[in-house]
Amino acid sequence: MVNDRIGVYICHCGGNISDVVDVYKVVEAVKDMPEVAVAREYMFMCSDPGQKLIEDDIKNYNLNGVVVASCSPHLHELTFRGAVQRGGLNPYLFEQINIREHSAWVHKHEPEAATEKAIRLVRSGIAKVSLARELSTIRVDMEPKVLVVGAGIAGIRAALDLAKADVEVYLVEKQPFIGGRVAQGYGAYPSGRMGSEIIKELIEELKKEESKIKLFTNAEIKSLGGTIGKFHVVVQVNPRYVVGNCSNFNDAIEKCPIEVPDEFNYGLTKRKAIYYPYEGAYPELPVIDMENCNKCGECVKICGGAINLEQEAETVEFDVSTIVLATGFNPYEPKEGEFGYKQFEGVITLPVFERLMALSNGKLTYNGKEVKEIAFIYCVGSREKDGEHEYCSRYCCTATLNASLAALEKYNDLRIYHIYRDIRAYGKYERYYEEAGKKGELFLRYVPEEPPVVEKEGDKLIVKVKDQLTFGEEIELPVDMVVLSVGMEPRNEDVFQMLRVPFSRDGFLQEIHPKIRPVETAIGGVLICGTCQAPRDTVETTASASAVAAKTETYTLKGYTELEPFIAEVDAEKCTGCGDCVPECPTEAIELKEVAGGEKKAFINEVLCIGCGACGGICPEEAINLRGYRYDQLRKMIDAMVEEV
Amino acid sequence: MAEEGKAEKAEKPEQTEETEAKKTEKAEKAEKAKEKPKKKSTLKEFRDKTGIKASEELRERHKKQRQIVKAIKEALKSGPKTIPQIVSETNLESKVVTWHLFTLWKYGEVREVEEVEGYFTYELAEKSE
Amino acid sequence: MAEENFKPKILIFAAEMAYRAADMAGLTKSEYPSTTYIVRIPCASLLRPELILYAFQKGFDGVFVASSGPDCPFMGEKCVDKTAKRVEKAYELLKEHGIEGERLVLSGVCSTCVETIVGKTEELEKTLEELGPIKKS
Amino acid sequence: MVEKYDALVIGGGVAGMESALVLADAGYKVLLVEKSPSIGGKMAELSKVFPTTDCAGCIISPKIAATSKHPNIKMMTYSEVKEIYKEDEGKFKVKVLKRPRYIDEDACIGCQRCEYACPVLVPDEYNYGLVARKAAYIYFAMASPRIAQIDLDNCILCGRCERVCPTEAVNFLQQPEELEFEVKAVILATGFKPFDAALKTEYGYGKYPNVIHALEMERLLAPSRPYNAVLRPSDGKIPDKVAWVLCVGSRDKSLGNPICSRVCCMYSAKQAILFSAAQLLADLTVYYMDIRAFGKGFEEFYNMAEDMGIRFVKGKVAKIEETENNNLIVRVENFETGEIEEEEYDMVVLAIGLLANSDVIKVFKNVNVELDPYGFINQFDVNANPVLTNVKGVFVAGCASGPKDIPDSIVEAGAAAAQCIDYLYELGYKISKVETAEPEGVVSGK
Repeated sequence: MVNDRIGVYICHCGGNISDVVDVYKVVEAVKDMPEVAVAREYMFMCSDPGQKLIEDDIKNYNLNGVVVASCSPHLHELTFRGAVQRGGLNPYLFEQINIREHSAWVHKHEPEAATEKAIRLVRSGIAKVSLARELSTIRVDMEPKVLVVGAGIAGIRAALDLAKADVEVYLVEKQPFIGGRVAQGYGAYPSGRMGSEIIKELIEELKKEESKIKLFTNAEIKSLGGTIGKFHVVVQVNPRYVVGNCSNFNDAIEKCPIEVPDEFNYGLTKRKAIYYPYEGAYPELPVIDMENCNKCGECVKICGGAINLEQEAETVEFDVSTIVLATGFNPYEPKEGEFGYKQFEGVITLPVFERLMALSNGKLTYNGKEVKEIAFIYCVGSREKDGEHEYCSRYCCTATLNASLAALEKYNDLRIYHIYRDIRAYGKYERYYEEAGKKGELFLRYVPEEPPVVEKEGDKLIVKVKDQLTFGEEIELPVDMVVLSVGMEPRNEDVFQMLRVPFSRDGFLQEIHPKIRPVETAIGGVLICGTCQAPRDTVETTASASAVAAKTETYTLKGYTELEPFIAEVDAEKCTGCGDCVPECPTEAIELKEVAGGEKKAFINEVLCIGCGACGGICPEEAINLRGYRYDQLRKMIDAMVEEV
Repeated sequence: MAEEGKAEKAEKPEQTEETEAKKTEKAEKAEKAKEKPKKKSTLKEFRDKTGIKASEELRERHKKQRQIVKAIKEALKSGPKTIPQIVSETNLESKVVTWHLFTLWKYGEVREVEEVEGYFTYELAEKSE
Repeated sequence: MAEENFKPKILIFAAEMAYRAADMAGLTKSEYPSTTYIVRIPCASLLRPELILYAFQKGFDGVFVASSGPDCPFMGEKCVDKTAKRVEKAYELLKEHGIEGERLVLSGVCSTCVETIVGKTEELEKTLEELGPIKKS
Repeated sequence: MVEKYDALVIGGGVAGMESALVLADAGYKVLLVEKSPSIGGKMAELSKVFPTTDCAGCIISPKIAATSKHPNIKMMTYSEVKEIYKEDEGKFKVKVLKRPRYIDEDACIGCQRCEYACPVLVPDEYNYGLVARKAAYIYFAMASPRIAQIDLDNCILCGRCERVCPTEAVNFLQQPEELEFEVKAVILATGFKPFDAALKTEYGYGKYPNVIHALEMERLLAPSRPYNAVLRPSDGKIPDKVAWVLCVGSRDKSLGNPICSRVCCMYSAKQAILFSAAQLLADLTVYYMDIRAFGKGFEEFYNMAEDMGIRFVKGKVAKIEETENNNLIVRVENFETGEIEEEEYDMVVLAIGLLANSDVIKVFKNVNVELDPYGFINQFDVNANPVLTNVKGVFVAGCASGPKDIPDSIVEAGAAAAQCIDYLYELGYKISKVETAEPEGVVSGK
């Protein structure tokens, strides 16, 4: 059966296409093809009237196929399928042909060739649709169960929002405590509130939702499989060695004889082997760091049954319908010698400076010495045009200004220099820049070709800058401390590999489209928020976390979603039962079953089939076809493309 | 220059590409209209009821606009011209000519011809001839 | 045997990620030969060697199998092996039919690998220009 | 009977549409009220959008289409929310004024015959007055709803529109209507007000025709542009030397707006890139204070602009003067050389800032929605929950709470929907699976 009343629509895309491709000529070239009932061009096919055009034509011409030649199907395939469906036609009797990204834009200096190419591509689309069959989507139940990976501010926000809408949340955190980098920071801009305070409040809310949020700390995801609607998750919860409550934890911590650098404070202080990172940390139970514990038993003497030094890791398994990745970032770690880092004492990064502030009351001291003069160097590990990090890390300018102002307020007589490229205190954050200037902090501007140089002279660090604001004058600043305003680096978590989520060029996770589908990834049911997607501040992070919750709720409140019907099908007449396809399937969706007469045939499990088509590729008899990409369709497309224009 | 986009003109009142559906829809609506007695002019009723008339200022402005449009069309009758050429022929202010000319262009009464030394020339579309 | 004005016709079978790279090539306003035609497929493992041969028999001068490589959203790294097997078999078929193996290339293309998809296509075009048009059967 | 909705969304720009769509997709009934004749907001005026340079229309028009078609969204355009009383948690009484179009909305088929017949020329708001529209007109080509209206203030009452209308849709007797609704929650998505460039008198906007502002440049660059190319408004000349002046009405205390508008650096770089693609040899300069290319892919975009040969000069433009042939002399203090420089341009684009558009708070009659020091809706719990206002049940999204680019606005719109859903849940307004309508026409069988 051939669909022979096809409607063909060539989009101008407001000039994006029609500036290069002669859309009228394309219409002329296809309108008399035997399979075509009507062919038109239109300014914006994706617009309301453009879609209406399709709907009306389907009714008026009794169309049995539709081809739209416009932009990439990744943008508007769903849009047009909707229009086709509203017109009363099965939405899979439709093909979107890409003549924008794949023709007009890549051949803009060869309009004639681009037009010829467009004609061939459109003809291939007509060929494909002429052999298309009606398909129906596969409905997948969406139980209100979600895995949130990472319990920093993004993960907590997302978990809370979901739980409040009756979604069961599994919140998995690698660290023994939640709160991530916000808890570690000093003051959060623009509220000016302490990061740990903000986290504490969120934790209070979290406690109210205990029945719906299952929190696993000290936990890693061991395996992740499945697809949207049913991901199977295996979590290994590592032992905390503190298994119950005890009123004397503080004594136990004091008695612990082990002292190691405290990572929460970037080694500025020491902690015990049994510890809390900070007051009010959650969960409220301390943790024992077994790598450093010598099992002396002092803590057990005090807390007894609350501590079990022999506790073992546990494995938890569960199913969820969607996964939210909120795994955050790493602060850029400067190379040794980069602006004197790890070369001279007193050169530290911004996150370390923030902890130092949290720990130094009265006077700002570092390694026992009082700090009076500080130079902040901006864009360390960011905006490297031809380097590793071309991107701007967005938050560091304001974070640095915020920290310097906080320092000025907390300690007397500080002298502060900002050595910057552009101050990107965007939006309302301008006020930090303004205030820093007003308070007498000095700004010096450098260009990347001539970065500042940090040297050591006696007690002092010397920062040499060619200051652009004084038209290139060489200025030497003797300071006690150099703070490197480091950018954000993407992390690479095992879960990314397990899920195969795509990355952007900058190494952060890639959304489908920043404006159309900003929190979804190419992997169905896997959503992203916070700084695993891009550098962001807390405001933007929590907003994206809530947006992820909203997107998830559009599935879970409805209780189902629909999947593409592109799955493999077996032609039983051609199938010889050789079984080559069985091991070829990546999801074990094929099995050989005996049919009447003792013959064996391949059978495909529709729910397990993910639509790769590998089985079809291996079959010696062409007995398996992938719906939507059948071999007869592909052959006819090839025929159409080679035909002369 | 700038082959970046033949601009989208305002849609013509009667598109040649009119869809069948629209035609039917229109036909139906026209049919219905016929069934009813021809509707009275709401404008007349509005004028009678409210006594509102177009202000002197409005009418004056409209008159001026008509004169400008007429002068521009007159200037274009002898062949394609650039805006400065129209200006020197009509003695109108340059930005006034620009505004009216592009309004005519928007409504399909004028179209661009070619680039001549940094300006486009414009001619009357058939519709206006 | 290069002919004058010969513009080789190239067929690209673009799997999910490679298709995105081709989109990205458009977005970044890259340019590549205009006689290149892209057919969208979900995964390159779907390609039957016979289908590749068919494209040559119908008149394509070159075929570029642009797989998703290890980024394949369906089977990840396993895709590389499977696709390689299909293409190997296709080479055998080409040999049987007297078609030069250089006319067929395979490459994994990640979703942002604009340089790969553009570069490989240009390379293939050069090769084909040297080989000349395919003999139609 | 007063019509009831789960949520009222005020503002039909990209943020408002997104919030409404998410809520509607989740199964809630939404009332969307938009002041102007069409939904789409500022984004519907733009050319292409940074940093992906996809055309604004390609992104906004499907959202417009989805919003106007969604069975769970009631859309009211050319309408204004006049009063809101919060009677209880989850109970807001709303009065909406529906302004007359003098066109029967059900009858109008959007054929534009009235527009072509109308003899009156009026500066076209959609094109910032660069060309005219008629007194009877459709707001813009992709408008939704695509319905004509008559601008009675400029109408000479000639009656031609009424005579040519094929469906007798013209109705001069139409009256404003006041409608009452009850809603459970409110989302404020009223966007921003562009800075009035004329207030920066040193730059001569409004006095010199070839000094235009950035939104005008957007129109000139857009596919539905008012001229046949990017041309000077004074005489239609193809400009080959163009300057952009950043921070006009932003970061400027003397003009009452001390903050940065977040988008001007990037949209100026984008406009220069688009213009340069059309005019390869054009000489383009951007005068800036700091280049704030901070978002995902922005720095890379800025680098691309520089690599294309667009000149970025750190400097402060002190004054713009006009020459006899309508060229412009830009006097600038170059921060890199310390010199005062003068340079002549064909055209100057002022990168105007985004100001608060918060008049909407006046409609709340018995509760006070707080503003921040800059006049934007105050974000009550800005770090932990940026879409909350100080009034429970009232949320904010997009530029209503501060200047923002499109991706950030869209993300916030989703966040506002999430908080709204949580609020409705807290009050017990759950959407049960049974209640949810099947999506229209689920495909049946094979």
